[in-house]
Amino acid sequence: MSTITQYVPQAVPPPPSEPGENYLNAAFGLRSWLLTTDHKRIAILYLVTVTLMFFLGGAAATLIRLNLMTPYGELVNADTYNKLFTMHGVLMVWFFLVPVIPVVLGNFFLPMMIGARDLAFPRLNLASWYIFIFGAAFTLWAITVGGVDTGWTFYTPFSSKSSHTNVIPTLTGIVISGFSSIATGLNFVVTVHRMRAPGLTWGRLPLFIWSLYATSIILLLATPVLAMALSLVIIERVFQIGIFDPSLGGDPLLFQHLFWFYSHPAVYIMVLPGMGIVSELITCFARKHIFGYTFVAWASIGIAVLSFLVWAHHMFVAGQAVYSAMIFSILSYAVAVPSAIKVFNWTATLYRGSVSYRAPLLFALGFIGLFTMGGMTGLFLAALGMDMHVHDTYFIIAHFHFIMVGGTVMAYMGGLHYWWPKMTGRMYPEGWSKLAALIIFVGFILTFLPQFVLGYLGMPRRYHTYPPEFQVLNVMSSAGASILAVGYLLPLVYLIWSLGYGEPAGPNPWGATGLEWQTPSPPPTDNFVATPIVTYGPYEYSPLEETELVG
Amino acid sequence: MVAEVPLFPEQASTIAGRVDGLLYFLVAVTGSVTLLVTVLILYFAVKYRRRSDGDRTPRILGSFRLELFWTVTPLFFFLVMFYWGASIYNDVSRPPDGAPEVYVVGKQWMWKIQHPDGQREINELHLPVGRPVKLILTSEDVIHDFFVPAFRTKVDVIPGRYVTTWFHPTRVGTYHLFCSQYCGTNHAGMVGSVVVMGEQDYDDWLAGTRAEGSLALQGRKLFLKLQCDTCHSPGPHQRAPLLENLYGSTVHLEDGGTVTADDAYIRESILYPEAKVVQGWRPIMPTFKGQLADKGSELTEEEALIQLAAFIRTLEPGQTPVRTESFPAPVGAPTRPKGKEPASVVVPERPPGREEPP
Amino acid sequence: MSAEHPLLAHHFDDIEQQRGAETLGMWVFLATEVLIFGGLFTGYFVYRSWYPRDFEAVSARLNVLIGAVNTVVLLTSSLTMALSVYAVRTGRQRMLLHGLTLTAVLGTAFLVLKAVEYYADYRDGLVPNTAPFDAPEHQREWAEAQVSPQKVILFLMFYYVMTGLHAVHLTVGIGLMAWLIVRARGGTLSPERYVPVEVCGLYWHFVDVVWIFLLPLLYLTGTHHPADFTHFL
Amino acid sequence: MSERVTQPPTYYAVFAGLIALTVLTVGLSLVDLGEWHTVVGLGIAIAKALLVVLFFMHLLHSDTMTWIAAGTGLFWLGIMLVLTLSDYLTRWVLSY
Repeated sequence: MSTITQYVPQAVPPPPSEPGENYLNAAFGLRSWLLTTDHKRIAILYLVTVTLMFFLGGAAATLIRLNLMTPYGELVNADTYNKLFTMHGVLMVWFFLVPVIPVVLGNFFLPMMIGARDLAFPRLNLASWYIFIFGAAFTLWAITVGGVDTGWTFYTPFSSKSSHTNVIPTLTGIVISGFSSIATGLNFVVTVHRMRAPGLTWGRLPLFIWSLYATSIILLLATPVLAMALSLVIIERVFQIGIFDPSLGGDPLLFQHLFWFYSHPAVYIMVLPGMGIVSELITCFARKHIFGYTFVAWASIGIAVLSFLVWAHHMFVAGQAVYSAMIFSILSYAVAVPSAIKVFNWTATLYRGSVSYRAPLLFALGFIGLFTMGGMTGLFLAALGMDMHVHDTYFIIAHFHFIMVGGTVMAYMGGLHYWWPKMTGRMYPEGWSKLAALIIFVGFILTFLPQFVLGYLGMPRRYHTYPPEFQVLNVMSSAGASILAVGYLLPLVYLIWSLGYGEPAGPNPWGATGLEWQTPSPPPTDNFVATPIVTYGPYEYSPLEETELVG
Repeated sequence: MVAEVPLFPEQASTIAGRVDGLLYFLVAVTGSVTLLVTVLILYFAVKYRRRSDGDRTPRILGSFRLELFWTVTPLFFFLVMFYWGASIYNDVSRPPDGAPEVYVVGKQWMWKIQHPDGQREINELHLPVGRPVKLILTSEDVIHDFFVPAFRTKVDVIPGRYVTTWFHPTRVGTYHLFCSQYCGTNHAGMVGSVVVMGEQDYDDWLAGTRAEGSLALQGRKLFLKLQCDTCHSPGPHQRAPLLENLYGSTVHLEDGGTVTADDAYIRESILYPEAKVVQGWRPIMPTFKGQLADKGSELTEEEALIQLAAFIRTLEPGQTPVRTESFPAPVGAPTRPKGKEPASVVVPERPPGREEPP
Repeated sequence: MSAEHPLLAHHFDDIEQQRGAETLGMWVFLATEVLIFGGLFTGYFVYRSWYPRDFEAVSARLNVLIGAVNTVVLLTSSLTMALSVYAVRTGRQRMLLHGLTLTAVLGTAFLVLKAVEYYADYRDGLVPNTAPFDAPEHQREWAEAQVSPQKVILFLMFYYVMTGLHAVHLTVGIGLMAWLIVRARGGTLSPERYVPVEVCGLYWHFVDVVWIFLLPLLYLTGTHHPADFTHFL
Repeated sequence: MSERVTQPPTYYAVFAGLIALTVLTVGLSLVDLGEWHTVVGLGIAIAKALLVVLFFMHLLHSDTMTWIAAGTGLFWLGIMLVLTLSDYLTRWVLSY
């Protein structure tokens, strides 16, 4: 490893310096925000946009759960219900889960954690926000003027021939937001390659940066294929030529191949940054070096590469060839190994650490628990025999919500609570945040565990009505969803409250070792007075002489 | 009230037992590992909680052997899971030979089911217990999915193509039938039931249900109504290959390729005649796409194709129906009782380009 | 390299880091472009594996002459682009200006030839859902070649989307050339500040490489059918 | 970035090669090669693409990071093509 100059974690963080000149009070007025090229301000712009999208998607989810309280779908009629779950899917996937951690926490902290003053292409960074807003405007306009009822998967020939809702504006909006993802991915890859501080070798990069780098690889290589697949559907709707239309010689499965070539790597775009955050939180709050740094770092890259080989496990029953289904099944098991490595390494990191129960750690432990269950049920779906039964049922809904909501959103909450003092210079109330973590965890378990049982019973997804005997489990799930909604509203309240009334947080409230903690909170526009020279690895919480190489 | 809350679906087919076996194995393996991880985390979090801010922790960087262990062990379990799942999938994708075939046509928001003996049902499928049945499915418009939770199998029904699946019901009862691929407004309404009956009850049901002639007979009427016999029958004016003994045989094509004459080939040749032209014949057949459906008897295009295919399948040498009058027979009028040899028909020697069926 | 270089953007440590970033940025962007076209190529190969004969029959009808001439035009424009990069790095301002203008002119020539070809296709009944396409003599042509009209439309769709997307990329390339010409005339391009020309050159050459693959896949698939290959001259 | 500046004669030579290959591919397409048409056509196209990428785009003497960026795009295209065609080419092998 590297020659290590001793970094003794300060026992008590230094008294918070009075807020001097920082990126927030460097300039005022709307122009300074809307034309900024400072990666920190762009991150705040994204934070506001993405949070709005999250609550819009959440509103759709609440209506869906309310409608499913009774088996006869009495809240909304079938068409509205179809539009609701499509809106929930489109908004949550493309306008919240895919962008959230890279554009909010990644934009803000990637340059700071590698000792750079800004991303490689600041203007491109601002352009990516405007492209994102433009895409979101298209999609929201399509939803307000009548919605779209194809499901977020837009399967042809339904989306290209028989759906008469505004499919084209929604698809345009998503393709445009795809270019925003490509721009962010490009920015991150070039920044990590070209702008690390002197001495910061790849072996000393924080794991959050490794996971953002892996996510950017997927963003760059998967999103173009989505743009092409959705554009072909637009072309087919406009010109009535049968690319995917079987009566004109096309094949609906080709759309599914192109769509899932993006959409499976996309689920790793959503969860990988969350894994990076959890690696930061576990090490900081257990005050201990990560267990197996190289394995955890290269597991992210492994996931990024292997995630491109597995997409057709979404099409096992869709009529693909038996042999190709078997190839994809065995590859799907290969992609599960790096995730397993990460979970075991996090658990081993806690061993003989000094664990402090702060809010971010509660979110991180919640992530590990729920992500493990989500990943394990993924193994069910990779088995051909099992997927035959549970495909397109509520088992699948529970599986991906365990990973998306239990994993990504929980990790995002953890990261937000971990870096909030650095972003705003204010501490949030400790008690309320721990309560929020608990409520979210309990609400989540109550919402999605019953859905595994519903799934195996065979209740299909996207059903406006269902057989009466499934009602009790659905009511349980809807009850859990209301607790979950409360859990998500709490942070919105006390985080905004902390902006005004939170007591000022010093440069390093958690005693963490990252480069970003060696700047005042909130940091100045140029992050570092002079580019820092890095001489030690990322998680040096223990003094040198205590080194024990286990086994 | 609680007693009525089902927590586990009934097992009503041979496959169901095997899928449940795989479920128990998966739950056991993943459950124990998840439990282990959770217990370890909680134990470490409590045992090594922070007592004072100045706690000193050991600098453990990792251990290669431990990493190797939790890379290889999961891989081993994954391979077992893969093999178990793949073997079930393998059996489901190979229907037993000789199982009776039921045709299913998915149409936006209903299932139209046709039994070989002519019974037609909507959203209902009656099956005899203990006897495997093979389903040949297609869709009229968008992708649907024929899903019977009690049989633990589903198959996406794709327009423009035949897909097949099979069941071997083992328990009498009425089970849910769902459409589990989103297909539009009434996707949730496209449900029905599969009724598995005892041997005797099934035969009574078969006899009791009104069926205007078997699938093949309806195909024969359609064959005459569409005047296919003007070209596809022996005699001086024959301008198209005879369809006798066609089903299952290997057909030599004009461009040198060969194809097995199955349902898909017959369906494609009716809709796109120029796609696979038989060797030695000219591509003069017009497409019948769009002309098969008959609003009167709510016969959809896919059902007409199924009936024609069923009829062609039963054609033995010399049985091509001979038109006894110049104007087309009205629908339903028997032109000639099946099986009796008309005196005037001469059995031609084998036309070029066709081998004996395998 | 002096740390404080006149062109150094505030967030780069030195000019070497900035140049490395810009060219790497373009190469990574080109990787995403490869995948946008990749989606189309996948669809093309899938349907070609299903309908080889139909694709060859329709491809034989395309105007290979214009296709070949266009390839030469685009290759020449790549040459002039490469020479422009040489010119800017060795400080030959006049040669740079000529090179860039020639590249832009050749690009426009390509687009003009493409428009001519599209019109010729329209007249030959190769544009689906248009009057000439549905004209009886063209329909008979397809029937004779034992090709079903749906498969014809499928190939033509790929033909128009692939060449159309390529033309859009070429138009963006010509726009970049115009921007470079303005900067060159303004004298801001020098051996010190050559990266913009290098980066636009990478993009231009990529658009040329895409055309290099479109030629055999779209135009030359069916030319070996002497019987119905009437379109060469 | 490469300090070496490629001289015009190299460009002219590469250009001549490209034109020759274009003439070759169009010429070969007129001859009836049967099955081999696609392979020959793509082979020549790959050769031309390599010429452009290595010389015109100066990949020949660029640093390894640029090589990796160029290679990734192609490798991922290869993944998509191979695995998608694996489904299409084997779909009718097991049809009953």
